Amino acid sequence: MKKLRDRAAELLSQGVVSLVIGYEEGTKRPRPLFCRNSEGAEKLIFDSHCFHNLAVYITKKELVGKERFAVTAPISTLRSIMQLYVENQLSEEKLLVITVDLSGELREFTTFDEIAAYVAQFELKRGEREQEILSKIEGMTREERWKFWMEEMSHCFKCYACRSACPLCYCSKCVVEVNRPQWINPWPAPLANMEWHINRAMHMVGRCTACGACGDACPVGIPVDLITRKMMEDLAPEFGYVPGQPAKQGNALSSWKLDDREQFIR
Amino acid sequence: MSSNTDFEPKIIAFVCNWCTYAGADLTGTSRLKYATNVKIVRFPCTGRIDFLLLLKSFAQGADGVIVSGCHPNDCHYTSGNFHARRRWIAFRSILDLMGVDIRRIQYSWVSAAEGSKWADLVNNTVADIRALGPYAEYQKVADYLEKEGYNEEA
Amino acid sequence: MKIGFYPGCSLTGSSREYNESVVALAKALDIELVEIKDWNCCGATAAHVMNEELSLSLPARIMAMAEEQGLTEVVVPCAACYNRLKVTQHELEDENKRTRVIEILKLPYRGDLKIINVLQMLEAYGAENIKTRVTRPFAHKVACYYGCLLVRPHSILKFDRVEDPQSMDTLIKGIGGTTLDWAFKTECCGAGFSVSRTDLVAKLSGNILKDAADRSAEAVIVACPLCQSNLDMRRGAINKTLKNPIDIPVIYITQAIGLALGIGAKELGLKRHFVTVEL
Amino acid sequence: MSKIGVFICHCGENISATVDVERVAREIGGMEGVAHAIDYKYMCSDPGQTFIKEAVKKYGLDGVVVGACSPRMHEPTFRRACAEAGLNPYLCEMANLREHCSWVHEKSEETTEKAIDLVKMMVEKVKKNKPLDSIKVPVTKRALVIGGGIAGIQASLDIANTGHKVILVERDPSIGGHMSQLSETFPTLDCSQCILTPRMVEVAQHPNIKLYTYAELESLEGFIGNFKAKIRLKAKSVNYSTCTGCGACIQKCPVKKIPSEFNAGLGTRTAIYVPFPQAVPNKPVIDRVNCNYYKRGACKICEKTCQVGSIEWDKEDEIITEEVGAVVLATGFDVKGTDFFPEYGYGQYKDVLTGLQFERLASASGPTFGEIRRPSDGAIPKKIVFIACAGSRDPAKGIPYCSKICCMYTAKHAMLYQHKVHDGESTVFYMDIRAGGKNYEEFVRRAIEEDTVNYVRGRVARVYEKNGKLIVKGVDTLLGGEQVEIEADMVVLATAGVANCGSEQLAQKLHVSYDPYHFFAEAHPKLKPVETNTAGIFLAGACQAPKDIPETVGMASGAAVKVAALFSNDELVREPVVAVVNRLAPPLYSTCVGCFMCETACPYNAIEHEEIKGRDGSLIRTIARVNQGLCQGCGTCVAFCRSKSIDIQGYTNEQVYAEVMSLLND
Repeated sequence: MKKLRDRAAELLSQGVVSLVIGYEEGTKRPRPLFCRNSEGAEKLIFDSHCFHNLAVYITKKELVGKERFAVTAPISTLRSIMQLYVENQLSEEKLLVITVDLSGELREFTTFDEIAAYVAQFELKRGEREQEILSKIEGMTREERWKFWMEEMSHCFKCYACRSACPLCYCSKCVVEVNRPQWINPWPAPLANMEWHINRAMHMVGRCTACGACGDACPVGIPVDLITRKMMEDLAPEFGYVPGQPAKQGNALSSWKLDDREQFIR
Repeated sequence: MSSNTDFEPKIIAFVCNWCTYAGADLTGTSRLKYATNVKIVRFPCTGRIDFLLLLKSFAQGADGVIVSGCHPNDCHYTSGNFHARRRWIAFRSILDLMGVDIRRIQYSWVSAAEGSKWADLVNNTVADIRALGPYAEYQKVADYLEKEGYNEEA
Repeated sequence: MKIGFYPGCSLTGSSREYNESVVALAKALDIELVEIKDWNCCGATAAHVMNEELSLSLPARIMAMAEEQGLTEVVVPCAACYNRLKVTQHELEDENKRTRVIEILKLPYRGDLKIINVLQMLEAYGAENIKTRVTRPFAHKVACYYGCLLVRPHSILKFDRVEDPQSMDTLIKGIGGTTLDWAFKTECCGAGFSVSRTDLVAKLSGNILKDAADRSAEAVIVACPLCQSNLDMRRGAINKTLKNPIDIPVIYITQAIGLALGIGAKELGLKRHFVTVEL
Repeated sequence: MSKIGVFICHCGENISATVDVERVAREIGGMEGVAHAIDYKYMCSDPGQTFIKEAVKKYGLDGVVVGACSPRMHEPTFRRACAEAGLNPYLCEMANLREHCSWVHEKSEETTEKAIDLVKMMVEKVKKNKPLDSIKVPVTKRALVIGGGIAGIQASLDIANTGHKVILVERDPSIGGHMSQLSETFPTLDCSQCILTPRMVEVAQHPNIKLYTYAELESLEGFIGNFKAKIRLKAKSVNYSTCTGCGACIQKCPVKKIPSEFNAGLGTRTAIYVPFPQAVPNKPVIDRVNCNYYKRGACKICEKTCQVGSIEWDKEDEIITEEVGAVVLATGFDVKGTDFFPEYGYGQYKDVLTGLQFERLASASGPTFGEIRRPSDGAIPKKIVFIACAGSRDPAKGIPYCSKICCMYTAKHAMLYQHKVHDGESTVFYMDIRAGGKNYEEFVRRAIEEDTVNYVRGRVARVYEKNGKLIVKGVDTLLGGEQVEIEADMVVLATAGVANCGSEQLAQKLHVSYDPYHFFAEAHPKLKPVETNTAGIFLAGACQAPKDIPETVGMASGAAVKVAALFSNDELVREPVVAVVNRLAPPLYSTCVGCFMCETACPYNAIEHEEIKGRDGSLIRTIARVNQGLCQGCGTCVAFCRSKSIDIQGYTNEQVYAEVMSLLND
């Protein structure tokens, strides 16, 4: 912790970066901290409770400005950073990534290749909550799944917190705001909610890194993160991608293989 | 609910211009008969077909959907159908997770020479959807705003 | 180093010397062979032309037993057994066949066992030890004879070069021997007819021995009990088909290496051959 | 509100027999936005078209829907009629009432209702149609031909003779390709060089052809009519403007044992060399890999020999840029070497040759001056075996296709051998004899009947050497599968024709698709055999698939005609059905966020990076832009774009959405 604070203060005071995005103590759990000077760096913390995905801030131009900045990133954030890089949203010159590894040592990454190599050591596993709900869903009939989601969707009031929390939802104009034509009705209603979430999952194919930020953000507790998570678990092996370790040859949907499955095609 | 025998399913077909649309033209020039339930929407390529259009079809009251294009390696644009195939793999997986009845979307490859395959595809799909009945489940949710009745189980 | 071991019927019957030499060599190279418990016949020679289910179930049972025993890798010295096990494993990648076989066996079968032949075992676990432990360099000019079953079908076995295999040659060179570049490495010895048409065996095996002898080989090296018995036991019949009788011995690769490592001829089973071995 | 005119065609009775056309017109006439709706017996006839033209003017229509046959049939007809009446042709759409309705359904209420729905759908679409202008692309009337074999030579000459400039690029020091290596050609047995060399000279002397030998394509950018080609001129180390081609340097060069490529490895050449005596240009290059000076820094004998001082030791590769409007790929093929065949000895037997090597033995300009002699000991082979289908038609070898030329040249080889070695015995092992072609079958019969070549139908399992002979073990499947063993002096393998080395990389440079065997892929297997999927790039010869000389020449002339047709206009006019990335006022500029996923999805590489810069020149954003010259209008990018920032003209999101919504609104 001390090392992290010292290093952040050093980076800021030496002018290497103009901003360090990290975590500070919050009321219930750590919250994001944006420090622009070495005094602010004193508040920095980094521990296992710091799982809020900070990658969501690094595509916000109004926040990070034009100068170089640093971000302290746990694994989930590192995966998102890799995906953002593949999607041409980040440049190595502008971003300094810092993490604390398992042995408590400070590690700095200046290239995305280094991040990819580091992230590759960590396997993505279902947590207890995910396992519980997903195994419940996996055991349902189709009709039961429809009922389950319809019940869940009836709570959604289209606040789009799931979208705001997702580092990969960086479009300047989201499809729900497109009104010529109005693809998805703007009001909260089960079908429009359902369409929104199906649409969100389709947009995440080959991209979602299963950080869980969307589900975490939902104020009414809809497990929206599990839609993309399950999608990703089902499709990643088939399409040959590893979440957070993206290959440069294109997204799962913008590429194809001659022998892709087609038993469902008559 | 009305019995399935006099239920006439509404089906929309999304087809590519170069293979299936031309194949359906051949069905016509060969005077092969098929059910009137299907209406064709023409696209340059299956690669152009947006998944949201399929969702919209159901929301608007379709009971079934046909998506058809060129056979693998026959695509006029080389790889549009391969992109489409991937998209449908992903789409089916997500719909299935959400509990949408994916049996109501029939994917197919129909070439410009397969006039009779097109007639068979339409007739078979109409029969399949007729057996499944109207997509009331989806309709009920789609009509939510008017009826305000989702949570009151009928 | 610990590795599963499936001897098969030949090694306990007509080819005991192969078994003896494999065991002796493994011991000398610090490889511990764990024999599969309650193993059965692999069904080679007959089953696969008569009944498909039987031909798959017999090897599948052997592999299921090995899996149950917790083995991950099994060495199969007999080329025919090796071939049957590998082919079965390949065939059972088919969902339907696998379900049917499991139904017959009433045993779980995963199909992830690694099946290797003796050459692969020596390459993987013995190469270094052999090099350092040679006490009596094998200074002979020999013809390495691979036969059919060790390399074919290549698409399934994926072992060595199919028309001109090299693995045995490399091992022989490693103990100081010289190998022939000859044309009959993978020609058929007539094993399929070893009982019913001994005249054909004599002719086919004769072709092989003649080419080896013409190119002045001092011995033929093999890694298959059937090849060995045809070339060795049938020598009398073979010689009757040839103008000049041939007296070069036919020995197993394990015996050749064993000799180089200084293992005794008796321990290697060299006394059991029909054609006297003087190397 | 829209003013749409709807015109329902009876098509004689083709539509009206099952569809109540009057009711269709009546009901559609009541639709919102429809200003005029009529039905008529033959809309496509002259009076029918006149109805449309007059209505456009009379009612000031801003959209036209014709309910008739398939748009694949008459869309151009009705669009032209609209254009003649002053309406943008892309505001006209057709509802397919014949092929998709009247012809496939019985006469019934439902059929008429379906027809109404189909017309409604197009009315809703037309409401969202926008006037579009055809895309015009300027054309640079200069062609680039890659490869100087017979395909490239023919294509270059044909294009040049239409009066257009051609740039011909050849990788080797001379043009001529494989054809220059051949001895005689089937089925006439005329000498290959005799018919080829005049063409080579013609290329060199043609005022419209600029020839770059010892050069390779470095990169190609741009699109049809507007390519920019970077060409690497490899350093020849000899100044061609002063070199007289006297050849003195070649005679004095001390490095003499380099296997000659021209002689397929059977002869040797020097380090400073001309590949063959009839080479064009007939001037030497220095092979720097083998030259003593480049290897060890000393020698320079050639420099001392050269009386005009043409040797340029320090010459470096040069990269030049040429602007061209079309490209012809004529990079040819290669043959598998004998080392590809384990069963025939992995290439270790000197007297097992490829067909190409045999051509050199049989050629008067070859290493043996046309005498058939064994490479191992120079003896004349008394028994020779030819194996057709060596590698070809063999899925296990990864070459399942037929190499097409082997049956013919093997017959020719056997014939040439019999003509040269009168007491020789030749045997051909074959799978099938494929002699489709003018006078081809007769030629093979001649080999069998007049020249007594022994044809054995069957494969050869193994070839091995014993006591200086090659033992060929095969089977005669026509005689009950009898085994055949021949003690031969020479074996010639008709090895499979394969894609030329580097063709995969070249295809990737040009964005041309290729098949699993790395042959370049034609745009359509039947109807577009010389086009590629990339507009403006054409194929000639064996780079597309193995083929013989007449076919290659025919294809080269075909490609040349395609180029000439392209060059016959100053501008290229294209359908405006292309994708467009939206542009908005600052500060948004576009809803595109530049993730460039569309870039990998596009089959035509039509997505470019557009940098949006502020007034001070600083980069604000990078967004996608569609190159309208390259875009073919498939719309894959449109369905892929998450923020709906790309749309495709003619099938816009608004149009297709309106269509779908119209179908089920009730």
